[in-house]
Amino acid sequence: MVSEIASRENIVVEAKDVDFYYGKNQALKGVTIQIIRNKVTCLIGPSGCGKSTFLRSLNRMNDRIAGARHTGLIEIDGENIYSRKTDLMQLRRKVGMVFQKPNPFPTTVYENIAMAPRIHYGFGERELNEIVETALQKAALWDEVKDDYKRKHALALSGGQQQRLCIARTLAINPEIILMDEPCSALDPISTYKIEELIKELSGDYTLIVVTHNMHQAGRISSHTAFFNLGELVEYGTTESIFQRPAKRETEDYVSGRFG
Amino acid sequence: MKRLKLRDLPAVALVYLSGALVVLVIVAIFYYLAHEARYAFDRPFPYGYRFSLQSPILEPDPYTGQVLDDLTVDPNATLLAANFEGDDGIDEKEEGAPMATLEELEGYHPFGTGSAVIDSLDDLNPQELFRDNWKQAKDATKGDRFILFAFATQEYTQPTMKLAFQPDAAFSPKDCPFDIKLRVIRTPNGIEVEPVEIDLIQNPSGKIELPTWIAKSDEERTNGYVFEMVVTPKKSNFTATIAGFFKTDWAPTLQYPRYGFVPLLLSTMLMALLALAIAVPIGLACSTYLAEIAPARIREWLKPIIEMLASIPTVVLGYFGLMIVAPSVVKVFSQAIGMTSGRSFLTASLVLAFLLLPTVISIGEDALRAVPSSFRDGASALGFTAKETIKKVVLPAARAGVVATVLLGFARAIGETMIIWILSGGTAVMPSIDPVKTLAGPTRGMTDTIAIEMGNVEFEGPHYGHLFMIGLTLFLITLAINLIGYAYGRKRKWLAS
Amino acid sequence: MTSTLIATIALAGLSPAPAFGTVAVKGSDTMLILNQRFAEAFGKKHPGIAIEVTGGGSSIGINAFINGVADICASSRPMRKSEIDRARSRGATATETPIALDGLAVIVNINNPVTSLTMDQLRRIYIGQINNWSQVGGPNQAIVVLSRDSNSGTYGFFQEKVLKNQNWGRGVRFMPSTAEEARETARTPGAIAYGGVAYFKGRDGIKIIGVAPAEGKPPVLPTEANVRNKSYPIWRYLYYYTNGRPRGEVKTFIDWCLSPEGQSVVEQVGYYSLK
Amino acid sequence: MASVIGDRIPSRAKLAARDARRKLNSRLFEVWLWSMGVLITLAILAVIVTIVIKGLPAMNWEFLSTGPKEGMKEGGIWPMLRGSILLMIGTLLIVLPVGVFGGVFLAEYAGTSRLVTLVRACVVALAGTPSVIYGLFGLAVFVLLITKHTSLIAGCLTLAMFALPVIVLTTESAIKAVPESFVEAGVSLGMSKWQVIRKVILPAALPGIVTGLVLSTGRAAGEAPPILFTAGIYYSTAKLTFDLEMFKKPVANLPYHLAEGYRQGSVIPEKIIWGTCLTLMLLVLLINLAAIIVRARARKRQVW
Repeated sequence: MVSEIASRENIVVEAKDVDFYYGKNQALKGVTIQIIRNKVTCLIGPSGCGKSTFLRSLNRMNDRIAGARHTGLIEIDGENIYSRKTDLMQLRRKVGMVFQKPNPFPTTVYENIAMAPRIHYGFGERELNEIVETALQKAALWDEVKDDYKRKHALALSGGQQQRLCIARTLAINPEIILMDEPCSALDPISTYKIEELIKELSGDYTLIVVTHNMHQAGRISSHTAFFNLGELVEYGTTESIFQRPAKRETEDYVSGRFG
Repeated sequence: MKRLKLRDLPAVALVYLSGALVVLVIVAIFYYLAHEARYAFDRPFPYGYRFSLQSPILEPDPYTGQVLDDLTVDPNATLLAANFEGDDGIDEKEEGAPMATLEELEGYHPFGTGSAVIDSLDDLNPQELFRDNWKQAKDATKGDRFILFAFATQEYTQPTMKLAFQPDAAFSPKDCPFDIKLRVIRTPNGIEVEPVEIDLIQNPSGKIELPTWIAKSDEERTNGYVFEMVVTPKKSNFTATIAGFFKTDWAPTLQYPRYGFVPLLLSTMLMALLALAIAVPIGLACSTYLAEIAPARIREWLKPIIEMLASIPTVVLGYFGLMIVAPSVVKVFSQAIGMTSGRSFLTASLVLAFLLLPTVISIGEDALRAVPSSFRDGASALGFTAKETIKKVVLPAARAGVVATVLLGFARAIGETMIIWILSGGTAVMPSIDPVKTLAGPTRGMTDTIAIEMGNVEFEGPHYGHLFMIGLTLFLITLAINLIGYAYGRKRKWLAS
Repeated sequence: MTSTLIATIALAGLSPAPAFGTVAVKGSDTMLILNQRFAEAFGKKHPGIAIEVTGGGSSIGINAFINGVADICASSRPMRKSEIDRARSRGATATETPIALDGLAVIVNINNPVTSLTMDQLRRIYIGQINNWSQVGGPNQAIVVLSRDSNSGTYGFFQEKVLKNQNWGRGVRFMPSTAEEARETARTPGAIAYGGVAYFKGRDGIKIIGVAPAEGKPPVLPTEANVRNKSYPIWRYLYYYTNGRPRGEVKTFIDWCLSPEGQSVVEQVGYYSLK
Repeated sequence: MASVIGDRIPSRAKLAARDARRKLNSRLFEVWLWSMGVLITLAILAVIVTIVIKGLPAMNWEFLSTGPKEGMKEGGIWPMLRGSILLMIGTLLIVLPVGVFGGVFLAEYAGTSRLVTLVRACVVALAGTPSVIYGLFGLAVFVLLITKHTSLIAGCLTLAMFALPVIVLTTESAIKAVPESFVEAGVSLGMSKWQVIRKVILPAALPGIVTGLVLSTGRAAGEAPPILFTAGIYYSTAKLTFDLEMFKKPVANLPYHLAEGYRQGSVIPEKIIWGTCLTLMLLVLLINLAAIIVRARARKRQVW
């Protein structure tokens, strides 16, 4: 499907014929996709097209919804994440997630980041201090909170800062893949810009899969783009090819703003 | 929208009237509780001392065979008292008995005492000398003066005699808002004693040694030693009543009633706290289960059952506690903490805890449900287990709601009447420092005191007023707790962003 | 709202006196059972006159009487002077009719060797000065002191008559009923309790002890004869108070209560009839 | 790869052991929560079943339909049951207009000033005020000040006071739950504010209001302290009548009978007391059941 797809070790996520149902509603229809390591992949499409459902099935967040079920295969690093042997804890350590609305925990900035590594790895305070600092730096939040991040309540931060805090929180559990579900939709343009810059910076070290309804954003940040419509993966390829030379009529209509 | 049509005026007026009525109810409750509580301040403060002459060498009384060191049982003691009604506690027949004549004392008792309520010795009327004297309420608050006469009869042979005095058994001088002094104002001819003045509040009981003086005829009875007991108020009735209210002795049926409500307050609070300590962990665990873990189907079954408990009338629950819980509590704890009766602090608290469960569970569940699911999503995406999500994220986020739950549960517990009435054992005592004693022993709280005693008070009297004072206090306490709980319940920190 | 208005109008229209043909008996909890039995038996005989019985306590009855809303106030204690004065100031002349005689028996556990106490010992036990049976000639055993609760007139009477108005001791447990006292005494070896003598006759596990009026005097048991001749020290009358001499239905009722038929009810309930 | 954690990460084996421990821990925690839920449910069921078992032997038609006999040792509890029902109806009639209109006032007319917030907070606090306080108030005002006599009407007024705050609050929240779109529809038709309330808001909020009314009256019917000093009577040979006179007289009722039964423990046999307990519990439960049915039916109809 994607011509540039190189050797197999570059593929980090592979989905084959994934159908997804919420009760009787089918949300995904036969989605097959291969996502490339350490790149930014954007999932675009009109609302209700299944892009968020697909994203959330990559770390099995959909498990929490009653009546949700799926068929097909999703593999990460060649391992079926829906197999009986899959350890959810391990999966979520590997696949981090950032949500549409910033959702820092109601505690200090420091605690927000330190909580997960402490729980997962049992680090002591000295190690946590370093991790929190590195995570804040990586999330480009360090300069803004370095004076009082141990005391400052996370909910006292601005929306954009909160979202970067959520990214830092995710970085602190050492993920390989970071899922982002419309991370900028609740933010103002300046904050959005900062998050986009951050995404670009992170892309060398992490595989980022970003759901967005903003096509320009997809164009700015991603190397690959997948276009979903009505639960189907319509087209997938390099961002450049999707935007410049869409193979399908639907895609062309969408990216040129004729529907959606 | 059109604000108002003339046609609607009556209905809208009715709406405003009802709103005003609701506000009025709040004011009225406060006003009328306070209004009735004012009767507590009509309280005449009673006091009373007994006086009797004794030989320095005490011998058994020839009449009763008792050694009369306790003037309460000395039939010859004179009582000077004010502000009580009815039986003076010595002997009903002696009420208002005239001062004993020498003839009456002959062969029976070698001393005589008597009293008069006069301002000056010149006003003395030999017809109005009494054994005991007491005054009624209103004069006593202005200050009183009693004159006391003391003499020996010719049967007495010792060179000295002692005037013994002690406060009436039911009267506690240290609680008394008066200054009470005893002085010698006249000594018989030829006898000189050091001027005696005794502060009866500081030294409520004691003896004064005096050279013997013998009255030879009935006329001479008043010529011997003359004392006066002077009573002057030192605190206003208001401060004294308030001070009395905050004492630790609740004994309203005494001749000299004491209205210290601290034991009731403390018992209520401690019972409520124990009940909370049992109900909150269990109840919160249950509400966490319902809010966080239970599948919808199970929740649909459990919730009505728990609501059913909330609808069992408390008097039924109290009776259940008495017939079913109390005997088993005795069985379980009789060895361990020496419990003899099921009517105890522990039983009352246990049943109270049971009563609190639905309150704690339903408010607790609401508090947990109010935590946005985005927090749970966040925790879940970070790979937290259910326990970690609840303990590290959901419960801390719901802290204000949990505090509100505890507060509202507390208010409910201290306001409960029937369960405590039926199960507490009804004894108004300060909780003991020894927890075992407190748990196994009987107790009594504020609510049941109101319910039990309102049946036996004189309406619009001091006891009635004090019950309303308790009611007012209870009202203010629960009001404050509920208001704070309400404020906490509305607090949602995460909404700040 | 309208119903509130109706309620207010209804309230305003309330005459305080009960309706024709009704006798309201109010007051003492001690006498509640007696009053109820009276009402039930009297109702069969005189179906035209309705008797309403309310408890609550002697003071509630006295207060209702003072306010003129009870036809008969049942009281297990004589009215206080201040209450009589207050009633008079509102136009009611309290008239006292003794209706029954009551003797309070003192009971202990059946295995307790103590057979009698003096009034003074009893007082000291209840005020907490004596707390071991060995102090009154019994075994070395702690005394578990039981009393009626303060709702009952018996409580007030006992406090006045025996405790000489002193306060109850710290460990006294207050029981809601005489039956409860008896049950508790039967299962607690060191217990002591008091109550209407009739409640204790023929009950297992307890025994009635004699009471000596004073030190050195012989103890007296609360037999019918001893209570009637007042040699047993803890006795009292139970009273009905009416406004002036009983008239009309009230008179019919009180006369019936004092008749042999009424007095047999008194015996049935467990008090002593006024012979 | 420049990870945040870098080389500090524990070995796979250690991590797996840690994960296993956490999972077990969480599982145990869930089991604990579950067992608390089960424990409470069982305890509640045990209490209810005990009361039913103890009360059933006394239960029969005669018990419910006749008065006490033989010095309260035999016979039934009809006067008490009737008294409780009368108290409940009277309470409902008094509290209905004031409570509902009061709720309308708070929801629609009072605005959002600080004073109103305070009033609302006070109403909430009143809803949590001990019932014995209402008993005291009823004694001071309805008995001593107004009627000088304990009576059915004094009891109803006291219980109405007790039930009022809850009804005001449930009415208010039922009204606030009516979607704004309904109101807008009404407004667009040119209705006045009161017309909108009467024709649109109140019908839509009715199930919520009725539920609140029924629940709080049911609760009031089971409370003993408010009627202890205001309405209770132990026994009467008077014929039961339904007229205005009835309101002036005190009534026998179930909670009072139980309180007396407890006090006069030696007189009323246990069997009758348990029967009375069961009757009172069933009365309140039936009322609650009615409320639940109203709520359930209304939910089915409501589509928003």
